Amino acid sequence: MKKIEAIIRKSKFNEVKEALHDIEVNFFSYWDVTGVGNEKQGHVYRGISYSTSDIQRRYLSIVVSDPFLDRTVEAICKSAYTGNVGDGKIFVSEVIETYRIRTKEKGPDSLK
Amino acid sequence: MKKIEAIIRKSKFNEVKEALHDIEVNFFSYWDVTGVGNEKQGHVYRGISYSTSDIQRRYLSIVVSDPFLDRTVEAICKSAYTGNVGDGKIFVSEVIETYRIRTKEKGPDSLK
Amino acid sequence: MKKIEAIIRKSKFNEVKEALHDIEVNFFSYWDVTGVGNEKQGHVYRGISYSTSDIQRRYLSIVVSDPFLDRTVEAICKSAYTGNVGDGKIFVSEVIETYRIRTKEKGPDSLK
Amino acid sequence: METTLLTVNNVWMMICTGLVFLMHLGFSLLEIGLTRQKNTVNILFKNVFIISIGIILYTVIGFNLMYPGSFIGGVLPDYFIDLFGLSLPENGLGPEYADGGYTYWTDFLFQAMFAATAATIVSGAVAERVKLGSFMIFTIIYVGIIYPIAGSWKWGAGWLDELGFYDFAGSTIVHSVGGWAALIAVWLLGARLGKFKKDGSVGAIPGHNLPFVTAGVFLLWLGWFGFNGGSVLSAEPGATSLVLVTTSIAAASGGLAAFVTSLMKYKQYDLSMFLNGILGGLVGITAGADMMSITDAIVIGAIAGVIIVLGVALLDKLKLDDPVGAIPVHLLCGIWGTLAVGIFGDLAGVGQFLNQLIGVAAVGVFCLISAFIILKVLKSTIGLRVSEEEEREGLDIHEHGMDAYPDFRTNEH
Amino acid sequence: METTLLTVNNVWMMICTGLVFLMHLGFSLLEIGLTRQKNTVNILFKNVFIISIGIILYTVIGFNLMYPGSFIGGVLPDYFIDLFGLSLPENGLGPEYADGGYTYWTDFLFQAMFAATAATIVSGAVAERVKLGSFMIFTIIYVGIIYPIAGSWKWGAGWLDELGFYDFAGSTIVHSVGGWAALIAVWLLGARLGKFKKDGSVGAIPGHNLPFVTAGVFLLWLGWFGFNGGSVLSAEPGATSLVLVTTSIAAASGGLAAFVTSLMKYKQYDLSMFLNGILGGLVGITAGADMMSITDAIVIGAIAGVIIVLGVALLDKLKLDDPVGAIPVHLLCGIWGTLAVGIFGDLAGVGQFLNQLIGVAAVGVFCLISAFIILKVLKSTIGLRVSEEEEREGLDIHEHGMDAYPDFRTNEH
Amino acid sequence: METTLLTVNNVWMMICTGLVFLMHLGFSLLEIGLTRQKNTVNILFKNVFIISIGIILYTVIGFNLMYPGSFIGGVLPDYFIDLFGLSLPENGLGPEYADGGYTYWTDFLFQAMFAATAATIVSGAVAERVKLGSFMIFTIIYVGIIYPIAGSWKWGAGWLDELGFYDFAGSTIVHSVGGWAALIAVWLLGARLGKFKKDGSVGAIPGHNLPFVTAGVFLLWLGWFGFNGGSVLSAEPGATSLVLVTTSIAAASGGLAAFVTSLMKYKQYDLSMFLNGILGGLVGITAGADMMSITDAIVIGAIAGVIIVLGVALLDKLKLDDPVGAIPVHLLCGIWGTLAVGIFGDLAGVGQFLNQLIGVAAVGVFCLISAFIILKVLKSTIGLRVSEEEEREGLDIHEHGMDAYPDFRTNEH
Ligand SMILES: Nc1ncnc2c1ncn2[C@@H]1O[C@H](COP(=O)(O)OP(=O)(O)O)[C@@H](O)[C@H]1O
Ligand SMILES: Nc1ncnc2c1ncn2[C@@H]1O[C@H](COP(=O)(O)OP(=O)(O)O)[C@@H](O)[C@H]1O
Ligand SMILES: Nc1ncnc2c1ncn2[C@@H]1O[C@H](COP(=O)(O)OP(=O)(O)O)[C@@H](O)[C@H]1O
Repeated sequence: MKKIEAIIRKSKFNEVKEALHDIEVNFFSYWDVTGVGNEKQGHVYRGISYSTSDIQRRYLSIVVSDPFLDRTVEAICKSAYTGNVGDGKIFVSEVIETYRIRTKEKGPDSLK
Repeated sequence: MKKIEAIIRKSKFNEVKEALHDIEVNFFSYWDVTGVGNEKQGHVYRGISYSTSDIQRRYLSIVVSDPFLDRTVEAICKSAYTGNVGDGKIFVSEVIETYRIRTKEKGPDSLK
Repeated sequence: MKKIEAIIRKSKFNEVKEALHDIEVNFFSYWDVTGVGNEKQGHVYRGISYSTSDIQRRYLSIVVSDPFLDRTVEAICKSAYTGNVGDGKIFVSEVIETYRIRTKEKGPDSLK
Repeated sequence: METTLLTVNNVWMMICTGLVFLMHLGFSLLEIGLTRQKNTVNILFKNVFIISIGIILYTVIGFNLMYPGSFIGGVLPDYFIDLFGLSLPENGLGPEYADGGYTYWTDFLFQAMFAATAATIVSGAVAERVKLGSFMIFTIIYVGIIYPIAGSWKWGAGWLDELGFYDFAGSTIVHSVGGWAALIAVWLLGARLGKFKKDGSVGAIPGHNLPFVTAGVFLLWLGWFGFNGGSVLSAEPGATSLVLVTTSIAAASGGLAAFVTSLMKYKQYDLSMFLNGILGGLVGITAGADMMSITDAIVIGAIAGVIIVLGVALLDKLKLDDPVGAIPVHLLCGIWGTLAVGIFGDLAGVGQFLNQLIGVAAVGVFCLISAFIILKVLKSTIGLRVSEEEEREGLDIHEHGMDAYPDFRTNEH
Repeated sequence: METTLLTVNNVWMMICTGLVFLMHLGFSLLEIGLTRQKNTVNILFKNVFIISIGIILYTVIGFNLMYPGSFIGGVLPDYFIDLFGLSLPENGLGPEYADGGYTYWTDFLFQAMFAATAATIVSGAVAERVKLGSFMIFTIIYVGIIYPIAGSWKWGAGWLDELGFYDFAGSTIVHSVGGWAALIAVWLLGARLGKFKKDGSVGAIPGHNLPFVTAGVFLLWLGWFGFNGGSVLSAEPGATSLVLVTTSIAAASGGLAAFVTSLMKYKQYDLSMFLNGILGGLVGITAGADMMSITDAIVIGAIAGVIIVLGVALLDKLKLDDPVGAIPVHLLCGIWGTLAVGIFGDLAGVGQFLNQLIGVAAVGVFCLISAFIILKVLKSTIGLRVSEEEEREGLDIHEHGMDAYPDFRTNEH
Repeated sequence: METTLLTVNNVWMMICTGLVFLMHLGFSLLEIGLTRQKNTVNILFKNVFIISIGIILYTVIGFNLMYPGSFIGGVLPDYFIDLFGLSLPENGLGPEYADGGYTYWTDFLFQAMFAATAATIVSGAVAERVKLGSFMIFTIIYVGIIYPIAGSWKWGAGWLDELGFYDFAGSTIVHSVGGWAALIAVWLLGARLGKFKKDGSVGAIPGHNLPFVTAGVFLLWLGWFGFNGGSVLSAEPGATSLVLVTTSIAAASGGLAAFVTSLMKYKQYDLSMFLNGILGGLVGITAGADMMSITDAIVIGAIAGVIIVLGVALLDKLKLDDPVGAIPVHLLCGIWGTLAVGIFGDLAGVGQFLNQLIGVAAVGVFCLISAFIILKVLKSTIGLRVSEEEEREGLDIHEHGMDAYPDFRTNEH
């Protein structure tokens, strides 16, 4: 099984969520993170204008069984795309084992 | 060493914490995430009732040395269990190296 | 590629950030977590004094290409160090694949 | 003697002025509380702007426009006699002025605080998507010109007043004037993204801070002591105290009625409805606060509370997106309260009811048309609505480069 | 002449009425601030309900019940003469009524605002675990019947009044009445989960918003200007201004004393104690605000402040869980303030002290018994306490299906 | 008759006292809103301490020190005649006292509320880095001794008063007194970490809660009704109502001017500047609120608004770190307002202008020196500033062991 971590624009979240549902990826967790990267954002406060590269982003953590991997990555890439700096990243890593607490199921079954 | 990521009900956190302490797992980090899954929650706002599958959950990240793996998973499974949809998941993955910043210790020692 | 997860003192974040920039690590994501560990913090509320081992910390997630690994770990260890209990931990794990959503770049290029 | 009585009256009127001013804080908290945190700075900015510009506009032109003394054809205030600025009249500070109810200065300030209210009502309805610039222009025209003209018809001793139309503290003259514009604005603007889904279902967009909403309503209730209590235009003990009683009772029964109705309708203890119900009761009693018996007040408030719950549902059906419920509260309950003067209390009667109807209709038509023209022109020139991206990411960061709560971790909706 | 004086007095009393109303916002902010965010909507709902139903109940029955004119056996108010609803008496608006201190309407509204307070005090003590429905029933009975009866004994010219018992603005008649019920309720309800650990240690459950707590206390302090200042029942310059001074000084010294005591006891600058101390000082001075010298006020306040700190600790020892400190503030300091009238100030003396004791005891017994009966019945029927799951996940989501702060990331406790 | 008028006047003055008290809540919200959440409890603690100790100090010594009746060498108040405590003078409650404008008690309490303000101003400027203990000591000395002495020069019928220096409600006597100390304190303390970067650039440290800032400013505006309105020292209808009008107009134009200036300067709709501009306008009009025409008020306010924007920028250039803008608002606009009395309005004239200059200078020198001595001594003994670690992690957790918002996830800055 694979863990897909995607860091996207908050404003793109709903589209990504729909895209995931369309390909039957209905289980995931997300939270908000601050991202440091190429994108800069202008601010002004009491006459001091400053630009920060610390931008709030949404972090998605999705564990899928291997056959789901590619289509999931694809779906995210499409739905999170704007073409401007700051679209974000996707990271894929290996997951050894998974459990569903409620049913004690292990492995791929626990992800269904 | 292994990284155990557990997504549990917020209301179960204290029990899980105690269960972990009982098996001498005294180091971990946690934060709150929004989970998308089977469970639904009913809301009403100004006459519009809606149900959401986005539910706040607690995310535990525990890095343990291999001998600790099984008992930790077990402890979580027991203490986080209610039997209702929404109990959550546990994911296990490999960790290559760990450091304790304070002592520069590496590997299993840094987890003691 | 490797994923470096560092859990540090919030008060040390700025130093760590600068240290990372100095070694050209300009991409990462961070968020705040609660850490359970050796460190204890004293509180008082309406006459009840209690000490908690649940301390707010900052969680950095940095994905780097292999050549960057060592110097990044080193930079963090140095800049996050105080010598007191609670300096935090660093965890390293393997990343199979990475994508930059904006450019569809894969692998190390997507991290540049 | 006389001067002492004037002093008392004037003290009371100054206090009421302060209380009406406080309503602007109440509105600000209510509006930000019922919307999302990403638009908070923008809404606060609008509210601070409204009260500031409102006072200046009323100084420069509004006050004279609203109390012109004479009319052209009985409709258009004859504002050719010193329209601009304030000039203290003979005896403006003595017992001769306004039957010793207050001084010229108090008169002005009390009315100035009222004026800004009209725009504040609109501000809530258009929240989270309106362009700041366009809204500011609208405010200037609407508060500076439209409100005073409408007001002059009644309080400026205009034709509605001669007709016998009764509106004690402004259910129509203030609240509906804002409400009608809100209706037009909401319609021209369109709904917020995600409010009405493709599948026809209605999306809920929860307000981000219910404590602020509650604090806002408490402050508005208190402010109404001044809004209605001050409309007695003196401290006459019997009238002022009766007005405070009817006002508070209507507020209470409005809230309870809304709470019970929504409990039956939605099986939920809905705090936001309870609070809106209180406001509904307050607006409802405003037109006849001095004419009603205790029982009348309870009934008028209760009906207003029901109107709120049904009104909110109705707007959703009509696909009109009013984030803070400004239209049910100020327009619907404003109309209800005005008509109620013809149904309950000392003035009740068919003739009065018809006069009330005429008043509601006349003001309605005038406000609808003028609001439509102003907003339509703005829409087809600089535009009324922010870009989709801006709406998604929040007006605070785009129009103000600021976060309302930079130290807090937030959820996006 | 006379009417002018009536007008002044009435203006003052109306302002005080508004200030007492404002106290309900103060209490709301205080209570949510000292509890966890997951129960915020629930607490706000209770407070909004209390003031609304309180006014209606007082209209329908409370006012007449509390000022019955005559008594049955000198104890039970003779409420057979027009008990229900308000009816304006002869001269109810003239100088003859209440020695020209205020009109009948002001009289009613001022008292109505007081009435709701009793239930608000309880609301804080039972927060975070009480069933909404049960609490609402309790409120209706307690505010509608118990409070007016107890009040009538003193302010309705009942037997306590004849006895010579003195309670200027209600340390006993208002605050203790609420406090006793809070005590019973806390005892019958049991503590919140996690407050008292198995290992016998006491858990801290920090309030979620200290700025709200502080704002609440500031508003309560200001409200007390009306609560005590209005209890002069006229605008008599000497009395009203003295009362405002003693009130403010007692508040200040109460706060400072609590802060110093907790600093010595716990080596911490505890803001929540400082604020509770201010409230303690205010409740403490309430019974004799018009009888005390400046020095008396400082001492009474200071002792009240110490009582707060020790009281909070005592409750923890007794395993009574009072999230907002309602019992130390309103019950303990209420008793202290009442007794203080026999120790300090113009009335000081053994005889007076005994009368004060009798008053405290009589009201205490009456409230304890009636509160016990009401709550016991509720407990053994529909139940007083929410389910453990609901308490864990918060009352907001379960009873209201709403979050107080949906846009913010929250920690659970 | 006379007593009735006294009653009216006294009612008005008591209300104004309450409004000035409310300003302390306004300041508290303003200060926490413009700073970071990790220091919120600390700032609230300071503000609650200031008002409490302020009242006690003013009772014990301040009031007599400020209104000494006689002077030693016309400069040092002759405080040897009963300096300590309050003692009700002959007729202190009758029409003879203060021309029947208010009673002795009202007099005291109104002035006491003023006194605390001076320290509150400083509290904002030194926020987020000052040691709590040191600040408390400073407050005690400054509010207890320095402020009353400076005040006595003018309001105690001292030499500045004889000179002809005019300061209606305290642009200099209150606001500058606080402002000068703020200036010294900011300079001795040094800037917050991260405010001025090594590379010479200026860092922005956004305030954590803009709704609180806005609420604070609304409350301050309202409070100013009492601050200026009460400074008429009676309810005289013409004067009080004029003062309320000029005050509100100056506030409005101050805000608008600041908003426009910052829009042109920074191309942003900066809410925090708009709000500071309102405060600037209020402070600016304070010295001559009763002497100005409508147009004067608009101009004075507008200039104050511009001063705010430029002043904030200037401080950054001078590397002085004033988190809440206390120096531009209270010092710069305080000076401006005082001088404006010599330029606009009924007193305008060269002679008056020079008197104003002398007053500004005299008070300035006196405050600068005394503040410098107090703070320098503190700095070289117990120290003024918290440790770097404490500043990083926040004063709340270190000095109070408490979080302001324990249930919320926070960002660190
Ligand atoms: N190596 C990385 N490790 C962790 N997070 C990263 C990394 N690179 C980018 N990110 C996240 O992705 C976000 C978008 O990246 P950014 O460089 O701003 O835009 P783009 O990916 O289009 O160049 C960043 O804000 C950061 O949160
Ligand atoms: N594949 C997944 N990846 C990440 N998080 C998941 C995944 N599956 C479930 N979760 C988390 O687990 C929570 C509980 O899962 P849910 O399906 O609601 O209940 P159950 O596990 O009992 O079926 C979800 O809210 C989500 O946060
Ligand atoms: N095994 C672990 N898994 C996850 N997080 C950990 C682990 N061990 C430590 N941490 C994090 O590191 C933080 C610091 O560790 P702590 O034991 O307090 O100090 P030290 O590392 O100096 O002994 C903890 O608060 C926790 O957030």
